[in-house]
Amino acid sequence: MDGIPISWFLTLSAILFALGVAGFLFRRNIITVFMSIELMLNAVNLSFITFSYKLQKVDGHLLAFFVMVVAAAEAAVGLAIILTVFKNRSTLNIDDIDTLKN
Amino acid sequence: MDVILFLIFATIAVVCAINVVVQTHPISSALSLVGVMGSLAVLYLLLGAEFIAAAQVIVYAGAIMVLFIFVIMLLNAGAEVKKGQSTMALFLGVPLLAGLLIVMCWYLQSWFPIGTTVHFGGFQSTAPHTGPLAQSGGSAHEVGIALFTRYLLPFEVTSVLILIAILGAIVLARKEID
Amino acid sequence: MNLAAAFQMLSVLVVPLIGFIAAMCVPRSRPQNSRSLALVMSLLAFLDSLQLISKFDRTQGGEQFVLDLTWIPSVDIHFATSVNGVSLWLIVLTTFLTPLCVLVSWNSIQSRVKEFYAFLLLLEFGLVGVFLAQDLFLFYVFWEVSLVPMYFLVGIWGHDRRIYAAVKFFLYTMAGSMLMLVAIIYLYLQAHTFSYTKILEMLSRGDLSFTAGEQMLLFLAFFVAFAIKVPLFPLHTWLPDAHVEAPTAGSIMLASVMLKMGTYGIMHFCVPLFPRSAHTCAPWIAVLAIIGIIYGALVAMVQPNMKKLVAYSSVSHLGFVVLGIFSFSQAGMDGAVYQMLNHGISTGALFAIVGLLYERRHSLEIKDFGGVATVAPWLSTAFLITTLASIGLPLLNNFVGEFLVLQGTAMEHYQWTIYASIGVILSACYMLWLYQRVFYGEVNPEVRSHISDLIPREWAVVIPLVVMMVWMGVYSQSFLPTVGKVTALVLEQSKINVPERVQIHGPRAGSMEAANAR
Amino acid sequence: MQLWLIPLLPLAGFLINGILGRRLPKSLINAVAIGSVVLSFGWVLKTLFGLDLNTAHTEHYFTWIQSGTLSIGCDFSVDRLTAVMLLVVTGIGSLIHIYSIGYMAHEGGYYRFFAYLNLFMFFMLVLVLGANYLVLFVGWEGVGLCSYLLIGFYFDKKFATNAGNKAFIVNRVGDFGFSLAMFYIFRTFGSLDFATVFGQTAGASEATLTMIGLLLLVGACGKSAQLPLYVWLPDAMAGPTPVSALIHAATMVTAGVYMCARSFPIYTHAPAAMNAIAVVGIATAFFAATIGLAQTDIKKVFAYSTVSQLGYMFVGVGCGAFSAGIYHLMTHAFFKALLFLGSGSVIHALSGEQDMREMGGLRTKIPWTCWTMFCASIAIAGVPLTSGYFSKEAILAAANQHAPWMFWLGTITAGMTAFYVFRAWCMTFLGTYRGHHHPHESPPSMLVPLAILAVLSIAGGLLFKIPTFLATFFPEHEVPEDFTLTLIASSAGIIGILLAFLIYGFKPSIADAFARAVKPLYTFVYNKYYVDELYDNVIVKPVVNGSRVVLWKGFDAGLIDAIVNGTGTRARNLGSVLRLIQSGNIRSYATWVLLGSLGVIAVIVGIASSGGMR
Amino acid sequence: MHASAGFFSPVDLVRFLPEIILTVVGTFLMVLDPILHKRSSHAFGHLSLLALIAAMGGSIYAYTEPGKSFNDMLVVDGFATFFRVLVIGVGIFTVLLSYRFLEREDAETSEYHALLLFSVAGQCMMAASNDLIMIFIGLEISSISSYVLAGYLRDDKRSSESALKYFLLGSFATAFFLYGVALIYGSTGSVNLSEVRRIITGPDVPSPVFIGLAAALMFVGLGFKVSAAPFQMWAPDVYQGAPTPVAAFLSAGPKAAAFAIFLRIFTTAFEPMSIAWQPVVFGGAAVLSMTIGNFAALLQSNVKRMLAYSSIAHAGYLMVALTARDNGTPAAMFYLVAYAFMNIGAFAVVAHLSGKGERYQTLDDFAGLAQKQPLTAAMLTIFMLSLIGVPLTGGFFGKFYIFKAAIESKMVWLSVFGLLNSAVGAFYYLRVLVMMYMHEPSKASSEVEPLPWGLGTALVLPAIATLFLGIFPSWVLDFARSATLLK
Repeated sequence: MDGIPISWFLTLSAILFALGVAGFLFRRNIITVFMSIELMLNAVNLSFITFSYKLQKVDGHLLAFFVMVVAAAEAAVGLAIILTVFKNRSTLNIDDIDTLKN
Repeated sequence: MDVILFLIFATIAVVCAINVVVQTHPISSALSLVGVMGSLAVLYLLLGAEFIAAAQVIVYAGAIMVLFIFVIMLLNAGAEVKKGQSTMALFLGVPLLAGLLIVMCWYLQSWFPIGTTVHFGGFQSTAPHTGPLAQSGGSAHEVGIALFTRYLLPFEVTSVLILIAILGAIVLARKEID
Repeated sequence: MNLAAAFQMLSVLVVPLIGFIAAMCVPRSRPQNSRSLALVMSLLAFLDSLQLISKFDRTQGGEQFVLDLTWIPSVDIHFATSVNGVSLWLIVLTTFLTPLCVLVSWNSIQSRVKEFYAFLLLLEFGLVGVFLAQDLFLFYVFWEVSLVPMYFLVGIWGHDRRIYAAVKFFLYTMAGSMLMLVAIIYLYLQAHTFSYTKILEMLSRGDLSFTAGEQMLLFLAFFVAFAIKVPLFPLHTWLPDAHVEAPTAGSIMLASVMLKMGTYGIMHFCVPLFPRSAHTCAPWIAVLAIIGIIYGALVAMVQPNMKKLVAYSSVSHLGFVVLGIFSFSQAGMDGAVYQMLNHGISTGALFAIVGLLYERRHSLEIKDFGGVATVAPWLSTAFLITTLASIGLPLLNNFVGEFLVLQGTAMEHYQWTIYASIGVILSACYMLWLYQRVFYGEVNPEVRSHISDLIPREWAVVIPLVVMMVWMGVYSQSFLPTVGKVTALVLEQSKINVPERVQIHGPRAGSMEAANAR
Repeated sequence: MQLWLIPLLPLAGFLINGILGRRLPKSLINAVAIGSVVLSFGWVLKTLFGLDLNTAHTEHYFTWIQSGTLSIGCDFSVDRLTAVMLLVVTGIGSLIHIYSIGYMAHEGGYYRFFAYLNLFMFFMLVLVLGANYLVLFVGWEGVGLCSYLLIGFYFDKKFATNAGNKAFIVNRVGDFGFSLAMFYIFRTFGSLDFATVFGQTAGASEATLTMIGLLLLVGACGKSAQLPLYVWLPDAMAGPTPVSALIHAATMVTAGVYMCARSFPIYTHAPAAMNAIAVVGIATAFFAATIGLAQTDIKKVFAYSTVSQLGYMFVGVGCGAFSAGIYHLMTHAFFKALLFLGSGSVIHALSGEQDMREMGGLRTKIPWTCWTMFCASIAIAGVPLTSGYFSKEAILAAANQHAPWMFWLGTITAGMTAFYVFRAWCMTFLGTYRGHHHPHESPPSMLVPLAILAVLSIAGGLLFKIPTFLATFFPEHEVPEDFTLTLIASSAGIIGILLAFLIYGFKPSIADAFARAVKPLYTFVYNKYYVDELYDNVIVKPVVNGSRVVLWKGFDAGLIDAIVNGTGTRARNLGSVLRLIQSGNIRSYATWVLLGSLGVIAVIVGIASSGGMR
Repeated sequence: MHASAGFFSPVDLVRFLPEIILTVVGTFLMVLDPILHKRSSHAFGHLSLLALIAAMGGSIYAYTEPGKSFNDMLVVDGFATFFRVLVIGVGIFTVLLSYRFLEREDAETSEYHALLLFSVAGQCMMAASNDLIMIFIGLEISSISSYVLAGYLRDDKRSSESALKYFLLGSFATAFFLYGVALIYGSTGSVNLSEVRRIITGPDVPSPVFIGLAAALMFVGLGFKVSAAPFQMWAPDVYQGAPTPVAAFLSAGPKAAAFAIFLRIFTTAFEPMSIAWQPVVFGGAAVLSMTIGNFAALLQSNVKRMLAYSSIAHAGYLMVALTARDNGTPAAMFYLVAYAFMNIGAFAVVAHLSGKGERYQTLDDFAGLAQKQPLTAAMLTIFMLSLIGVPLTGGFFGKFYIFKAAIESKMVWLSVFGLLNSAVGAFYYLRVLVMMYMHEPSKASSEVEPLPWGLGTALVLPAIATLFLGIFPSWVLDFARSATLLK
């Protein structure tokens, strides 16, 4: 086989994205949920890089780079938010954070 | 060769990703996530994205995940306790997710049938050679040039983003750090 | 454009608005000032409207005092107002009743006096605006604007279930007017103008035409909005609630003027704009109107509450108006307009006097009264005259209207008249029964201790109303000629695009037709 | 000739007394009330003498209602028929006004009474003078109003106000017919003016005219208390007695007869309608007379008698003997007014007692009343040469020509009439006094009118030969004189009188025995055949209860409002379902996001790919 | 394009002026924090107010040099300027709202205002971006600062929960958006909107299905930001938990910016492709949003939550405008302005009434406000009437204009549905009026403090603006119409 079909990368990306979504939906620990988001972002990055290869343009790398920066920023703020939540409620179970409803 | 490499690391990535989802202890999830990121870095290299691969390892697997693990440790988060709430997520989520996945895969497969295939070193810089080695299209050089020309504005603006992140973290977590 | 005349017209609109703003500025601690201010401003508006009458050219049927200013140029919305022989009287009715409402509320409103009068004046502004507007958008604006003060009048100063009633009133009307808004926009997009007169011109020239289905939907959208306001059976259930709960002034304005917005709208907009649909729907609407006439009267008969009784009687009376309009005869339309004015006067008076009774006895339940005639003869006399007007006794105003409506209907559809006339019988039943139970009989001790006869301020309310009842009943020529010119135009317009319609036949032809039918 | 002055004088009296009356002394009230009516009477006389009555004299004042081709003027007109009516109304009216001074002297609301009476005079005169149907209708409704007000004069009495309402509402049923007739007339002829309409009747189709005629008859039945709308009149006796005399005997109730006679050009072209009038009339006459046989309230007797006599007038009109009908209208006004005034005098004497079983032997105590009433009684019984004799004979003769069975029924009725009138007279004046009041004779203000009316009752028929006066007015065919018929009819009356004397004058026990013998029938008749109860149970109660239960509670509140409020409830229900979704759980929210995204993807991709297939 | 130049021209800086001002002052505030004493906490507010006003001036000044800059990353056109001014305006009112709030809650002021300025800067960027990556970064700047602002009262359970929900779900939705961006990049080879449009309209049309897939994913992300159904779930919880001035800000600023992006991407960049499915998707979202928003709001007793549902409903109306595509663009723009005013005003009253610790937020707490503070009640009345859509208010004209556009685009059914829905909506807005005017004063309204100047301004100005927009809408309308997108 001459090289790897592009679609394999993209499919991998889709699978990882889906797993990220699954993690968001099924995990109860807030931190794990948050990590699932990171997983989704990684999946997207893979798509960017793959498309970049296909198009033979570097732009995709830049996009992936910016995504990383954003992910980093989100991580910092997100974890800080998780800290305050934990401080207020002493729990990391996402199902317990449901006082605001209806 | 490329195919085998891809298959190995793709498998690792998927298995680790599944592990992220199924592990109940956040530390295990975090470590699995590091695994995903690592194997992705390899795939990036395969795609000629040298700079991003490096950044992936340093920034993502390194910095960000360390931050995660710090917080997990700080909060002394244990294995999650299963409470039978929100079964809806499960009942609706699984089929939906399967649906999403199938749709995506179907379209991706059908839209990129054979076309270009990926092989290592298949993405070369079009810029004139300036060094001894043939430059990859995703080298730090190429990325750097793009970053400071075409993507100057986003690049500058991300600094604001970082600033906000710092500010936000300070605002929210100050008491704990005091 | 005659600027001086237009200014005259505008001042009728603006004076209440100024009054509203001024009333808002009066200090809360001086309720007396609010009252006086409201009285002065409403009287000013009334005098203005009298000026309007005097400057009105009675020989003309069309719009007068035409004013057309661009308001929102980007959407071609104009501040276009004018007066015709019908709206003139409705405006005068509004300005005539407002001072009376001020007087009626003089003592009965003791809380938040300032706001009360402010809202009353705002209401007057909105109502006058509705009758002036010649731009569909502007019309809609005033239509809705008049809703708000009434909502507050009912909701703040009403009785026990005022909130339910106010909200019901608001939502009912709102639901209907939303449909109208869609229709107005649709019309605009077809005609590229909101100007009612221009649209009519385009229709008559054939520059603008609708498919039958389109026209029907547009007609219904307008009609439902108006029918809710009228209210036409079976869209009437907001009315009894709103009336019962409203303060006296609110009931008066609601019954006397606001309901006319609906019938005015039907006549001024629905029929000329969508004549074919109007003709197509006429039998159905007439059936509803007749059901309303009889149904309203029957239900009124069994009401234990005075205001509710009067409210249902309004359903009945307004049925005549709708019937008259959809008879598509000159007499029927004239009668409909006249009946609008009559109902305004006589039902206004009914509510005013019921309000006076409430002020004394603090009850609206009929069973709490009895023998009032013994202790308050003049009050009873006033109510009697109003009752008689309301049941259509000749020489009082309603008779003329009812007669014209029924006669007009009879010219075109004799069988409708037969059913509608039953309403005339029933109106005597419920009103006289009411009168008997409230005013006649042994004096109940509660009544004796609470109810006193009219005081001068109340005389000032009652006398103008009674005078108007007699005037309008005896000498309708003061009013009808201008009305007739307008209705003739409306009839003319309603014939456009109605090729299949048989030409309106004169009396002789009618007799031949009737003779042949037998 | 200023016809307007005739009704306007009483109106002025009404306004003065009505507005200022409470503060005026009684003498001034009397002066205004009686003055206005008497002046009006005078003006009528002056006018009539100054006019050539062979043609109608019409005056137009102003246009009352105008709309397109419809134009109705406020017009008055005078012709021979009007002249008769004017004289009867103002003449009898004046007498009764005078009578009322005495009768009402001790009643509360004195000014109110006279104001109402004046108002009544106004409307009655408008009715009579009106030159078109609508003006006639003004008077028609107006007299109804006054009737309502005066029946309910004692407004603190429930039965009085009930009777007032009943009168008004039943009249409204009649007016329903009348107004429909007007609409039809206008629809057909394009006018409501008598002159215009009657000028065109010859050309109109019989069916149309029959229709109009029948509708007018409905109106007349209401106002003139004919079957089946007569029920209000007996109850109307709740009003003061002068009212019964003036309105419910002499004038207002005859308006139906007047209106039918006035509309003769329509009726003459619609024989079926005329026949209907005659049938209604004779049926009413007989039916009411039977009820009158068993009544014990003196005024009730005369009330049913009035209904019955009005039936005669209808027979007259219906048989084409219009002038006979009017003739009887006039003579009836004399003797029935007298009967009522006389009974009023009795009641006055007995301080309000109306039950004849509590009377008796008053002949000596109130002789004036007794003998004036005797005059009236023989007049109504049709004793030859009295006024009633002439008019009744004329009607019966016409009836015989029209349909002999009507004559026979009419004759039997005449016998019954004589019987119950004399029954009443005997029970009141003969025998011994059974009550416990102290009877006293009435004041002169009451007795003078009684006396005048007594003269008129006896001699009125001879003095005023109405058929002759109206001969040129109505197109009547000559009714041949038939002495046999006259004999039969008058002997029926005399037999009735004798029978009454026999039973009630000498042996009252016979009556009781007879009543006991036919107890069920007696009770049935005594209770007026339970017609009121029938109407009450068949019409009034079902309508009222149906309105309350079915329409108001059921339809209005139960259905429409339930739908309206139900919409609100359903909206809230939908809201609460939506609230359930909002569980506060992040993961479930995410699931919804996922669901939504899949939905959006499905839609977009679906549409895009179907576009792509194209 | 002369993209080869690595640097930028002064014109580029002018076109980026508002963002520069905002970020510089934001940073400056952080620096200043240790220097200025906490007591003079108002100083930060004044400063950020000045910055915002300057930025507004800047954005107008930038419009004197319209065009694209920074290698097509940024575009300054009427549309961008319109939204820049709008979001900055929202920022100004938020600052005014926050004075008393921060004082009352004893919260840090410098960071708050800095974050606010950054957030506004992010929204300005979104409004002026011509490139998906810039849009993404602007979105993140705006969002991340909003997350922090939502959780600003870190000791408050509700606030932190609100922040967490907003953050997690926001990031989740952003990931979808990003995936969409990736697919666009893959199919067109560019993330520049002008470029994307050129390619889509050009000869080598990429697969519409693929673009559609990308568009769908981006719709998820943006739909989330504007709280359109079915991505609206977060809004009630977040608005309720967030500090009231922040909720006011969230309901107006980010929403407006996200709608700007919606318009840029869907009605401009994707135009030839989106014609087919836009009515269905947007129409569907509109119907769902209006229904869910209005019906769920019927039962709310918490006013903030009710306003959140109302904002969902209003997103639905805006979606109607988007469904109408070109006709609807100016309508949507006008509506966003009107909505911003009335919504901020409404939240301002809530902020005023709720008292320390935001205790009083329920409908019952509004009882009798009209007796205690007639002016406040009158202002809220204007806002509520405007939200209902009663004429002579901005809300009415906005609705009118939107539904006009919809009917123009032959979507009568959608208009009828929408307008009937707004009649339903009238019910819950009326409940507020009922409470204020028709009931006896509650504890909350009895204790309410006199209106402070900042809040007062944030009440009176929007009220005036609401009326102004209702009576003389031409101003804004004409600008919105002339500010159609650069294609």
